[in-house]
Amino acid sequence: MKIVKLPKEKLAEFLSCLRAFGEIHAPTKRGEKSHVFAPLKEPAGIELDYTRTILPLKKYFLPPMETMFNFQAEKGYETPAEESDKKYIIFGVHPCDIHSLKILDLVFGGKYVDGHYFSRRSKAAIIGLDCIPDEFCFCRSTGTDFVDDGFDLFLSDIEDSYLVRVGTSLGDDMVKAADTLFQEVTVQDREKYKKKSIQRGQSFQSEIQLQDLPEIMDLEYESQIWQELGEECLGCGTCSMVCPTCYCYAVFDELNLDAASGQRIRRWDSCLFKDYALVAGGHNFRAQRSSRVKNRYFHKQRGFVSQYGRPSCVGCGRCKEYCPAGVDIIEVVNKLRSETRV
Amino acid sequence: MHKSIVINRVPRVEGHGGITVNMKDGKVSQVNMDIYEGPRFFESLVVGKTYDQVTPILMRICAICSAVHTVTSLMAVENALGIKVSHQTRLLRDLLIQGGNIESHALHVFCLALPDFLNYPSVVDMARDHAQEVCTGLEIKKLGNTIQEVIGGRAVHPVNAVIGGFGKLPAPEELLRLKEQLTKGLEQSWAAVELIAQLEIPDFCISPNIYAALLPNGSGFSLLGEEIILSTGEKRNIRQYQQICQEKVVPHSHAKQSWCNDKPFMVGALARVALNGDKLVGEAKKARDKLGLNSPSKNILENNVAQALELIYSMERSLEIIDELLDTGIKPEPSAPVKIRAGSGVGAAEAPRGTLYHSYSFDEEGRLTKADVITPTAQNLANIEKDLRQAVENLMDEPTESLKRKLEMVVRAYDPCISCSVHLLELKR
Amino acid sequence: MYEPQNTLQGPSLYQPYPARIIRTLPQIPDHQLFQVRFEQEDMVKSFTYRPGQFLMLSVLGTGEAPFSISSSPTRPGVIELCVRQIGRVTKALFNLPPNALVGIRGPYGNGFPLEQLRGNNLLLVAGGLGMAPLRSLLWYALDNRAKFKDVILMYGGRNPDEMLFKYELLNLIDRADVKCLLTVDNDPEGIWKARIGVVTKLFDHVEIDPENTFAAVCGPSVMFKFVLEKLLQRNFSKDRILMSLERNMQCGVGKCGHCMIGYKYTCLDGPIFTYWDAINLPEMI
Amino acid sequence: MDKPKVGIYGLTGCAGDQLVILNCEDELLDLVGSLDIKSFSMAASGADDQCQLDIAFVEGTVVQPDEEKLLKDIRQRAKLLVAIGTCAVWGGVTAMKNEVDPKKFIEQVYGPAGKVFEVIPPQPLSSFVKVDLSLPGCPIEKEQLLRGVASLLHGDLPKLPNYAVCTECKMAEYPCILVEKGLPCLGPITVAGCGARCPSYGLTCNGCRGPVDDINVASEINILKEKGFTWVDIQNRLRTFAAPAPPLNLQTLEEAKNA
Ligand SMILES: Cc1cc2nc3c(=O)[nH]c(=O)nc-3n(C[C@H](O)[C@H](O)[C@H](O)COP(=O)(O)OP(=O)(O)OC[C@H]3O[C@@H](n4cnc5c(N)ncnc54)[C@H](O)[C@@H]3O)c2cc1C
Ligand code: SF4
Ligand code: SF4
Ligand code: SF4
Repeated sequence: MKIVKLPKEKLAEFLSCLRAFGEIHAPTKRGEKSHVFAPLKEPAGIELDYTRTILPLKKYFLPPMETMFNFQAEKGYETPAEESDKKYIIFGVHPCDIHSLKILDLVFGGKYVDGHYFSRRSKAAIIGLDCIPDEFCFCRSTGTDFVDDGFDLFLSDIEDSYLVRVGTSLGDDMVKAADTLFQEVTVQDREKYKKKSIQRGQSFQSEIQLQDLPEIMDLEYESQIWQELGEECLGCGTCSMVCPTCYCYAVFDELNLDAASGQRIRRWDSCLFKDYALVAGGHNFRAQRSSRVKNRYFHKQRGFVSQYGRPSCVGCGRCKEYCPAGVDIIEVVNKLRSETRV
Repeated sequence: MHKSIVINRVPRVEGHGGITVNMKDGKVSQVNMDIYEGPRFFESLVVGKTYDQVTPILMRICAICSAVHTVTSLMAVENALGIKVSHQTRLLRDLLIQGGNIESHALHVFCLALPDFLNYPSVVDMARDHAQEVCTGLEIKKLGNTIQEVIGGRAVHPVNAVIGGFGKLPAPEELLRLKEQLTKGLEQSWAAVELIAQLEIPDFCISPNIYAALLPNGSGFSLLGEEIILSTGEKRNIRQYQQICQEKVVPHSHAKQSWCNDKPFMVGALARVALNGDKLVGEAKKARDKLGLNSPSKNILENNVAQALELIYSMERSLEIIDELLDTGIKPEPSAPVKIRAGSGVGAAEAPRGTLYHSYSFDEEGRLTKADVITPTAQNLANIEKDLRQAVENLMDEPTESLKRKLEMVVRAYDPCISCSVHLLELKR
Repeated sequence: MYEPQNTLQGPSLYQPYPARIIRTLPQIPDHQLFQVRFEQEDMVKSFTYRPGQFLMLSVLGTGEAPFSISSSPTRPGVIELCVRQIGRVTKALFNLPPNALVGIRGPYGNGFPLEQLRGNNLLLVAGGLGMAPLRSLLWYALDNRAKFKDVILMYGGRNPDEMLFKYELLNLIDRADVKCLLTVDNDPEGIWKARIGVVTKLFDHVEIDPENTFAAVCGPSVMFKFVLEKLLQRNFSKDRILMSLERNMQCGVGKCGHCMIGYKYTCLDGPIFTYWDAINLPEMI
Repeated sequence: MDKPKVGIYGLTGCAGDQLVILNCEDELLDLVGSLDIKSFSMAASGADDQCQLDIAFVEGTVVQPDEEKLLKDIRQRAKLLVAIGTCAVWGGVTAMKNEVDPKKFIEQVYGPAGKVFEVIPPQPLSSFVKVDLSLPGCPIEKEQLLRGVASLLHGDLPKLPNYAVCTECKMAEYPCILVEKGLPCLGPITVAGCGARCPSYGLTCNGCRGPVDDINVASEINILKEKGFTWVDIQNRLRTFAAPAPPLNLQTLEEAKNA
């Protein structure tokens, strides 16, 4: 893999060169402590030492609410004219979020390819950035703290510079377009990089034990723990919204006032919602909140493994940080484990 | 000759009110403005609530005036707890209530009163022949709502105005957009003024009024002030509002009436223009001259004319506020801090329909012990009855249907807000 | 025999194709058979499916819902859907004027494993609306009669007025190439000429060789329970019992998540599951 | 198709929901064009109070026997009855102290000999008649109203969100008021539809839309307790807009607190 070096003081200049490749979206501040990915107006607004954004990257490719079709009486459903071909660059994406995109690619690809997702996906370049974990991160234990692919460029902080890994030919073009800003990587740089990597590896405070987890999920399907969790959980759906690999959605038609035309919309949904598994006639396959919370964990750690050969949790820590009730995935898993051991 | 006239429900006013007129020996023996709206006991609902919960509840007294209820309520809380707000906050609050004034007046002038003057049962019927005017009216109304949305966070029951300041401050781009719309709105309001200047205002209800309004804080016309003035020359601090509004319970109504020294009085646009009209400047002054509101009017139907004039004033004032905010730049300031203590306070502001008072007392835990809210419509009720009597006396020979319609016009001229007036019934006597 | 399936896929996977309801045939209270035909001629010809598959039907402005295809691919041109009116979409469907435009996409789901069924006896057991997917398999088998050994249909309704496809099925009674056993739970008016009693009683009237038979079961969950008992008593192996499951579906193609049961998607891995699959799924019924 | 006959009525309330209808300035003329409005006293004279209606929109709560009568009459005449606003759906602010008999309030004001108004504790419409559709909100949301009307014109009942304000809050990526600011937000138990309006201004959701289905009030109480609120304040906060809703019943809350 091609690796180059970008001195930090050149970052602003690099960002302005990048504008030729599309609109730049980068972590910016929202509220007192939170961050979001948003269009970058000026380089100074960028917040590179963020830990996580409220919403992950899925918002770009599977927007919270999207018009899939317009419809009109006697015409039927028609895909709206292609939104602009505008390209964009998402700058400063952490490894866990890059992994989550790889997972969503699996879901939206396969035998049935979701063109809505992939057409947006193809318009966005991903520039990764390494990070320092906080108390909520556990991506090391999910194996998603590092990425080999899934980015166009990936920046690693080595004190006064970034080590830049070039992942795609587009990434290479970006580097070339700002040729004068980049330098060769020296032996010292490599040493610094390794040192930083080790430091980073040691700074994780949380971990989840994935080994045998699918099996434990099966064993503990009837565990009392789910009941207790159901009593804590508010069913508010926050965890699903902020989760980078929760992809469920609902589809419905929305009418204009003429009652003859309108839009077919898809909107994020969550298995935590009461109506999620409701079928006509009123039967609800998951009427209890406890069975709904269980479903979320079961799907991430058990169902997804059967379907795609890996769990879908990437250890970003969002669900834990944002849950108003303080439900903590690691605690849940540990409890399940201890039940099994007893 | 009529024996009695009963209008069960006056349409095109907010809330449920009726009119009963009884005659005896060819003379009017009794005129009642009956209020059927269900009582909601607002003042007792808030007893025991913490200081921060009072405003969100009491703004729900009325939807049309929710912005000014909110601001007045916040001022009363702040007054009681000794909280000082910044100049920027005061400006934004002023802007918020100007938005409310624009919305309310546009709704009333174009959708409720104009159909009266032009002889249509509703604005929808009027739209058939006067589409242009109706669209203009709706656009102006929408502008009032837009201001309330941008500053207050919602057109009805604002959420963004809180104790000590605002949840989120408007962005300069938002203010610039408002400015653009207001510039257009001002032009459109002139069209309304032209239209109304041409109307012949019927004269079946001429009768002298005592007017009351707040004395503007500064040199100009304003909807905010610390003192109450009357056309009788009397003057009081707002903390003494009860000396002006002496409340009476009347048996035919769910609302209490306000009397001042045993005389009914009038509050609202007409009163403001009568008392403070000389303070108008700029376009508003021109409009005043054009509309012939240079001297206190005795014709209550001219209240609608005064409302049209105030549309111009509110647009101009909004522009002025926005310019000041843009000039100095919006300062990202947090809400003023709150120190809980026992205390009492009064807030007052000119609502679209007249002076509004909120008065609260809190205990040392910041819980409300007593609330008193006096709405403009409650103050006007006695005056409405006075004017109805005048109209009936002038129109004795009129056929019933037409008489009824004219009595409705009198009531509508006040733009009464009935659910507002029936918030009350305090626990203590 | 089984033609390779070609699921429609236009500019968007989810785009419904315009189709018309060319006829509606009232069946029993709240149930109608809708005959639907694509607007585009080439699609009328090319659209094919497996018995047991379903499609997503859109009523413009109301929404989309999954329905089993009740007709057989051996009779192309018109697609038949047997629908019960129960909620928003189905109500809107019932209220459509004649010849109304609807949207269709599909077919989706696995359908019955025809390759495996070939050369075996078929035992179709249906109750109520469960006849909808089984009717497709029934006619498929009858139209490809040589490919199957005995074909047995057991169908039960609550009473004679609540038998779906009543006349069509009554006509089968006299046919030699199919054993058609019909029953009603009760017959208050005394007009029913066939059997009376629950479906499971029909098992007393047939000899079944479980080694060489596949059973396809579809109906309300109480019926499921009793039929399964019977089949297991008769030594059916669990993977020779096929059933069609129902879940909430928003996409039909394994994306929206709603129909997931444990680690299977009803829309991709089903809706036809073997009994063995099904007992391994949490929250199966 | 004939235009559906529509009546718009206000019982006791602030008229905010009727005002929202009038606030649809851009759509108002289309709206009145596609409906045959038989009664809308706030906006028009000449109501027809006898005719059969396709849809009746009713705002406000029932606090007087006359209103109960009117409501039942409207129900009789209307094919569909739509409750608009939190007052109609849940009782609204007026109902927050409905455990106190309003006759007491009245007696205290007028004395036993005075005129006695007949007043009943404020109740949602559904306590008296069947409600076909409930549009909550204090006031209702314009967008939801227009979409709802479109659906009704189409012959369907609209699908309304049945999830919490939190969901909309996170979809719009607002920082969490509970988690980030530690303020007592009611987002987790309030039904969505407002686009998380208050959190978007950095303020707590006060629950003006009423509870979402299947709320976990015990967990919300726990959260508020942890933030240091007294039991009285927690009850006050929870019971501001929808006190008559079963999950916010005083007794239910008491049980939830001890759970
Ligand atoms: C594979 C499959 C085959 C089916 N075949 C038939 C059939 O042949 N005939 C028939 O009458 N019915 C069939 N159903 C059931 C049919 O899909 C529901 O009756 C229908 O979705 C009800 O929609 P509604 O809008 O009228 O009901 P509502 O209760 O108003 O539905 C609301 C929403 O929930 C979802 N939903 C509700 N119930 C179901 C459900 N049971 N399955 C999936 N989604 C649901 C839908 O997306 C719908 O938009 C089948 C279901 C599945 C999964
Ligand atoms: S964020 Fe927490 S409370 Fe909300 S649904 Fe998820 S687990 Fe439950
Ligand atoms: S701020 Fe309130 S509404 Fe938003 S996520 Fe947090 S608790 Fe929910
Ligand atoms: S956030 Fe809560 S209080 Fe604010 S508008 Fe929405 S429901 Fe009402």
